[in-house]
Amino acid sequence: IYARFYLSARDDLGRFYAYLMLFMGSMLGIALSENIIQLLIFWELTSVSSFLLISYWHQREEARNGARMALTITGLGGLALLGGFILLGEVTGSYNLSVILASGNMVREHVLYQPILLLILLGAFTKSAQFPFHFWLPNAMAAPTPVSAYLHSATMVKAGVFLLARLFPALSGTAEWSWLVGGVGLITLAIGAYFALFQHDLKGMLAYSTISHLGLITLLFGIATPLAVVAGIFHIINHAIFKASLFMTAGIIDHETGTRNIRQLNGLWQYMPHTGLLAIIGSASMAGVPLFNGFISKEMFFAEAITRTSDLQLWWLLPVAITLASTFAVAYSIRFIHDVFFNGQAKNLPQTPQEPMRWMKIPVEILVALCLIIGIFPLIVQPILGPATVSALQAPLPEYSLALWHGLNAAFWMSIIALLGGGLVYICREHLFKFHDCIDVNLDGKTIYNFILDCLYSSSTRLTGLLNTNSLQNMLFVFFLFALILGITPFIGSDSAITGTRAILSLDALSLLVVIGAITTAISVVIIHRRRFVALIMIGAVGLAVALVFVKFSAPDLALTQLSVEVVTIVLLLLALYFLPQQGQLEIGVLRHSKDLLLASVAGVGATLLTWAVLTRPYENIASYFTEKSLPEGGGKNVVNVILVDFRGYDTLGEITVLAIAALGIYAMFDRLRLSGPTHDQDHREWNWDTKPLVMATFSHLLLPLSLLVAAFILLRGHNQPGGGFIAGLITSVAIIMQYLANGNTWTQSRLPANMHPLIASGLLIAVLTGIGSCFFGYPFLSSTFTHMYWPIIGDFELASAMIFDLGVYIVVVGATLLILINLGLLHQALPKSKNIKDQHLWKR
Amino acid sequence: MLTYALMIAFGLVSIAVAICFWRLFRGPDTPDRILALDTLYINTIALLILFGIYLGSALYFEAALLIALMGFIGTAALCKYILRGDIVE
Amino acid sequence: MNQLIISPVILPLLIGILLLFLREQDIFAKRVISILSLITQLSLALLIIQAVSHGNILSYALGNWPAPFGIVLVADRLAAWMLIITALLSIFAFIYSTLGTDRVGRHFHVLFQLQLFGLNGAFLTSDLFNLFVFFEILLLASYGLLLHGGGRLRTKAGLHFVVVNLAGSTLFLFAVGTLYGILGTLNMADLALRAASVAPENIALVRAAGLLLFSVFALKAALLPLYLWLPTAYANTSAPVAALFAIMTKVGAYSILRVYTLIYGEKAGPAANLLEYWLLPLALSTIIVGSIGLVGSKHLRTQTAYLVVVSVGTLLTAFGLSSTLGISAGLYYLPHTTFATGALFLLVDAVLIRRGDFSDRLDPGPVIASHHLFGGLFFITAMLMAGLPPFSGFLGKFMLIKASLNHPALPWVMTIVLIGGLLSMIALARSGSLIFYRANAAYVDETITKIKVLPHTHRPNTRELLPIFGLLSLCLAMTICAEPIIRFTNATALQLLSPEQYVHAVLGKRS
Amino acid sequence: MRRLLPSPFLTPILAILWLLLVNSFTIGQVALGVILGWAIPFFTLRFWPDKVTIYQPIKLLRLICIVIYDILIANFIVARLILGNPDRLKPTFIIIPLRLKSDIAISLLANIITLTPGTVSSLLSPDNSQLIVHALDTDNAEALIASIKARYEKPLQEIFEKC
Amino acid sequence: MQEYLLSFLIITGASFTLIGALGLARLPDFFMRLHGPTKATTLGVGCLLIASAIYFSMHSEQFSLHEVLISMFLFITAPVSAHLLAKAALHLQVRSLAKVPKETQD
Amino acid sequence: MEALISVMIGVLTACGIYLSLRNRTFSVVLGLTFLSYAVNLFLFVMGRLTVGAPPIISDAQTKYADPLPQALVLTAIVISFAMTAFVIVLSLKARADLGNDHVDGKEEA
Ligand code: NA
Ligand code: NA
Repeated sequence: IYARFYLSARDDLGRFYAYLMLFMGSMLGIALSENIIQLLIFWELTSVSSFLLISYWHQREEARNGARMALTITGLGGLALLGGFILLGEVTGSYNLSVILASGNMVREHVLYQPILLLILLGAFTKSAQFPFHFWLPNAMAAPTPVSAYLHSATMVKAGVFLLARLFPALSGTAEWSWLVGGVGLITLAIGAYFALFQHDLKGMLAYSTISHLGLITLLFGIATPLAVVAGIFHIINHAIFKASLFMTAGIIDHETGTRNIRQLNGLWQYMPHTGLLAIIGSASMAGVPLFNGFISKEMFFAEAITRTSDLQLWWLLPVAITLASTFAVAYSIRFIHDVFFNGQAKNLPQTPQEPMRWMKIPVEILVALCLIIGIFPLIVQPILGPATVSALQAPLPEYSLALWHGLNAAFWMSIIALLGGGLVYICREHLFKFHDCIDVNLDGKTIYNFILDCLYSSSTRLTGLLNTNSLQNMLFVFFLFALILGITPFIGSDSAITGTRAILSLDALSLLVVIGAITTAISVVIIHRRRFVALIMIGAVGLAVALVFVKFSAPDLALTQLSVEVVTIVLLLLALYFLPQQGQLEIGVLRHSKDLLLASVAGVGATLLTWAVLTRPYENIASYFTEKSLPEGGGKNVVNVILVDFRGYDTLGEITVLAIAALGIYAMFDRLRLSGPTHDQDHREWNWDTKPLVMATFSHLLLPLSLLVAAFILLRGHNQPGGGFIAGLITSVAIIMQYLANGNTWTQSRLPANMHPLIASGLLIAVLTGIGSCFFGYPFLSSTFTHMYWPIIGDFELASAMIFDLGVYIVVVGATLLILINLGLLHQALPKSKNIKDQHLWKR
Repeated sequence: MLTYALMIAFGLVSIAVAICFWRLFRGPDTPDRILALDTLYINTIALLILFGIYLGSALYFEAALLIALMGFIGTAALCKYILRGDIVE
Repeated sequence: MNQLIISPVILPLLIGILLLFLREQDIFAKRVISILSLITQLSLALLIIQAVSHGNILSYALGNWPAPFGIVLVADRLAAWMLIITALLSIFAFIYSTLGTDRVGRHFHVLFQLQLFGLNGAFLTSDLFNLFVFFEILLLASYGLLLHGGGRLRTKAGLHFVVVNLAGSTLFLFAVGTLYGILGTLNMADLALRAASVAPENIALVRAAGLLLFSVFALKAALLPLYLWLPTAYANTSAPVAALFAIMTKVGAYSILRVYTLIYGEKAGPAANLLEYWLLPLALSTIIVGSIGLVGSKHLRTQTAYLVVVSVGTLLTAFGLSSTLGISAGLYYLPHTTFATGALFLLVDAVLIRRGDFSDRLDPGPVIASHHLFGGLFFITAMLMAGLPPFSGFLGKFMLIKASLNHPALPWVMTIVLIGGLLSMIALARSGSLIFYRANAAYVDETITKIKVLPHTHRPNTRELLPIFGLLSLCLAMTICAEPIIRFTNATALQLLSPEQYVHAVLGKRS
Repeated sequence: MRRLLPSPFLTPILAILWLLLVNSFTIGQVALGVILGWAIPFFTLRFWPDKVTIYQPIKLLRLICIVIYDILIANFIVARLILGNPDRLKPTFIIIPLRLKSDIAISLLANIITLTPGTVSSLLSPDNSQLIVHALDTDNAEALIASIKARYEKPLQEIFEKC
Repeated sequence: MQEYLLSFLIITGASFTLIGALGLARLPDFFMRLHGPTKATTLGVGCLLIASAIYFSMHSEQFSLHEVLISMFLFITAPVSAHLLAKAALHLQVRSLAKVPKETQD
Repeated sequence: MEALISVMIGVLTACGIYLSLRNRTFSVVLGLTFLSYAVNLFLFVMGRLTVGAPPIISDAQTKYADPLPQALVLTAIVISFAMTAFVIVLSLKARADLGNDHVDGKEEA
């Protein structure tokens, strides 16, 4: 009701009420949860909905900041609570509250007690704005008033102390509990009261007072005597009532005057005496003036504080501290009334105040009435207090007396001292303000929070920048280093020798020569890698040496493949090099070079040792299966080929798909790719005039049918002899590349199918359909079959379905390689024809 | 007899291969290196043939055939690059 | 012979080929075929999950060659789970791409299908080398997709992504080679058998191979310190691709889970528990670094990319506990984080196109069209990502911490996971606040000249909202149906921790 | 005819080469060779810019024999030059004016020059009228030019160019 | 007898291969070096191929003539390679002992 | 012989790693090429070194080299070929988009 009138019409009420409902629902959920996980869920929901409520006026800077601060702090607590609850659940074996509460002793004796306690208290303290997390509450004040009122005085912050109360039987009764809960409560009580006095914002003052009162309640739970618990619960109720009324009053003042600055607000009594009266009663209750409900719980608190500490050495400290805190409480209560409603005339009010609408006051009136009623007839809360306490204590209700008058005991005197002292402090407030301003070193929680967050953001940004320099060199370095470390660790402490027991082959001079040649070439490439063209020539020699190794050690198929791939790769690199700088720049940084060199060397030694270790060990393998089954069941003599198209045809299907994807990806990259090549070579020499050397062109025409014949040969015999679809495909491509080299792009292009995609697709399709074909016969994918057809005259002619698969491979390879090469060639054509030879001459002159 | 001849032949071709490598490193000009690579290809064919006879296996024939083709394409592409930069122009 | 297992692999391949025959202009036909294919894949995944839901493991010998000689596909609970996650994610990512991403470059649809071919193949294979092949397929397709559309930053990020992964592929082969060189087989089940009885002098080699393999998987999964490629790559690609890539890091996580429960699991004899000292600390550090990156991001997309890093860390923390509960928690967390990051990538894209030149910079910008809708969606996604209750993210984290209870690393896991959650929350609250709350109509006036298309003209359309809502509702569904799902993930974890089932299914009598 | 058998000349050659390749002479392989020899020209003929006609096949055979003989000789000559003192060699570039017109003839000449004694054809002028040849060791350039023209160019002209 | 023939062919082939390479090593400028490999190696490889043809014709039930193909390839490609190399060298104006005719400088 | 091959693989690996750590795309491509040589050889020799026993069934032979690594290397060669082609074109695209051939697109002073 109150909210309806407070919020102006332009605000989106639906959203507001949705948030509010969510919030109230969650609070209710917390209160009613019988299961701690359920409780936790509602707990987090209150944090979230409070974030939404506080940030409701998100156009305001302080609303956004306050909301985020609240979410951060309570979120931190929520997560701590999650941890604490899980541990608690583990210790007690149940997430059920009743079980947990019943197993208090078990919890207290468990090794995990301390972490559980710390985590749960962290949750409770952050929620209840206990020191050092108190600062979010005042900053959450930017929210619309009724929300703040409801949220902060009555519910949200109480969730924390509610939790303390709820888990009291399970966790309390230890020294840690007393010191932590009591200590934090005491500090919060004192700090809250002290800061409340110096606030100039009405809501800020109320917020700090709330903090202070929460500290009081926490302290009561920390004292942990049954009566203190009773007092605590009683004060929860009392505080809810008077603080809500005060918040609403403050809201009314804000609404009517347009400001909440205490220094601006003066003498409102003449404009709104009714509201003033309500405020006086609320404040009096807050200050603990007799006849009001706040007095009674405070009285109980004083009493318990004395009882509890009388057996300690520093027994006088606690009562003195709380008396001092109460003094400040009284002082700010007086300030709230006197500075706002009296004390001269209002200055520069944005609006002329008047009594608010009737409906806005009614809720306040009811609350204030409650203050009075409980204050005078405390026993009426018995029906609420009793069961609440029983559930909190999980023990019979202690004897206590709720009465206005307990006689002239110490507690009473403390109340009196506080009241008088408070009056005195208020009178001397001007001096105190000065004093406060002097010592104000801005070390409040908000500053620290902001400092921490700023540090977090900036250091995160810096750290992230530091870690992720977005440098490929670093990424690769880290990767290689990581792999190296991981690869080495298993050998540390391993007592088995690197060299195994297998007999090794003797070395021959030719192999030594070829390998040394390859090694030297490789090292030379590293040394001269900036002279790119020369590096390419040398790479060719390394590739050749690798092919020779394949030949030497019984892998003719591999040698064929290596040779063809080598040449196609070099052609590709040459095509690309044209568009890149011919000469690499010198890379600066001795450190980087030596670091890389060291890593590379260690990795090289590692690879060497690994190879050596494996090669000198005998192993049992599955190879014999392939050599045995290849001919009778795979229908081919070339075991490698039968593996490729049959035993592991699935790999090959994947492999040609990779090739096809590469071609398609490259094709996609060429989209809108524009590059211009140099008009001169690296020595500033013009290019030669001869684009199509005649001799080469002629013989390339001649070689084409020959090469195709060879390709057909390699393709068809692959199943039984070295060869196969892949190599045949590369030969075909190379033959066509030869046409490109000799005759140029345009000429060759016009003689080839314009679109290679259908070719690739057909090849893949053939391969897949060959595989699927077997599915129709009830066999698994890629099952092969072969027949020997004894055709009249022609003779034995073997046809294996796997050979059709190989045909698919062939087509894909041709399609993919050509697609790549053609497009690379077209890259140049896509340019304006400015680097015509004639233009060059013109330009030179 | 044949074995000895093969051994001697392997030795001779090995020296040829070594020379090619030497020229490859030595240069001095780019065409020298290409020539060295081209010669290396041809020497490899020789090696493969010898190896085939040595093992009595015809399985290395295709490799030799392929080198004849591939070595040519490699050399041609490298030369074309020197001449024109854009090798498929 | 039951052809069910092969079908999710072959279908996208066939469709991809079919799409390749179509011309560039047939965009409508391509979309229809693609979406039909995706739906069929989902149905197939559902059929498979139904077929394995009783704990049986299906195997499929390709070419009718028995394991370990031929390649055998295996569908167990884990594989089925990954299939279904992939299918769901890809449907929504694809729908979003039809907003126009699919037509800004060439071959998007083909690459998309082939990406799925790679993914599904990787999840189903039981052969280590075949896994390599499918890794390459999915990587190459992902390179194509990553670069799709072009642009300066995308090219640079793509170059880094490609080169780093190529180095990874090389290492993969080194590891596979070593394993074959010592154990003489490639089938993972057979490897498991042989690794368990490996000769003492070979133990170090087998372990080294396993660790090399781990560094490859860690690279794909973007585990610390190998995550460096991820933020720029994910932040700079197109939204639907980034969303689809939400599953990519999970492939690495999947492989880690598969290989290290099967070959190097508890029962693997001398090679057992290989990752004991590696995975958990690295995963936890990944959470830390990811969270720091999250807080330190200056762009929303980078932030989302760091969320991927954090989620990888969390996921692998769960797997690193190597207990039934831990793996189960991870398996529950996996689809959650996949869907949520997917949704976030799409959402961020939807927001940034409405912010004109402000793009996804974390600066206050104009009030975007449908401000409340997107703000609300962002808020829910943020809650999902930060692990706030009552959503699936919370459940996942809850399960994770619960699983770590009996683990010696409990304090670390708990502290880091919780702080990671807090940092996510702080960072996302800040971003949301900057983008939605601090948005100001004034910015529109100031920068009206800069914004080419007035943001207000962008009305959200179905193809934009459906995927976001779809992915988010999957997360919600995961929350609501948490119980059966957790039952399933528990069963999956149990199945993974008793690898003899897998071995038996693959090798039959031999085991 | 043209459509069914695009290259009556190439088909048998390819078939023979096929038989050489497969290294076996069975009816099946002959059939396969013929099929390939018939099929490949369908694709490759478009790469042949102009039709090659051989007017005097006998002379072609004779030329081949001459060339093979010259190659043998050339090798021994070059071997001697290489093994001798390299400093005594007198390398020269010589320019051969060409009378040949057809591409195939010019190309063959260039190749033959390279294959034979101490000469490497180095450059063809843009209008195909001159061939620059590098000679490893020559005292009399004119004599060398004359011998090349007589020994190779003339037969080539007779074989490939209708006079 | 056949063995002697084979051995002779093999040694000759290998020798010529080596001589070609020696030319590569010993001759003073690029154009001269070009002569060695292009000629000597063709003959060297040619001899080896003939040896191979004889050997495999002897050792299997049928004639082995496919070596002819390699020779054919080489005889076509080696001169073209040499031609292109010379062309490239002229283009680059590499050091030459012979006087380079001005016609090459287009 | 085994030692020789091991050293060869080691040197190729080292060269590959060093080159791939350079800051120009072309060097990186060269490095990756070296790495693929190294790994192909490595994978191949995992079937151990056998001379004169190609895995092609014939009556004259009784022992065969392990054919499986050979088949794997074939697949690996094709895949690395596809990848190399892709990186080569990507480096061109990077050159076009970033304006230089630095791997991070920045030109050092
Ligand atoms: Na083959
Ligand atoms: Na089969």
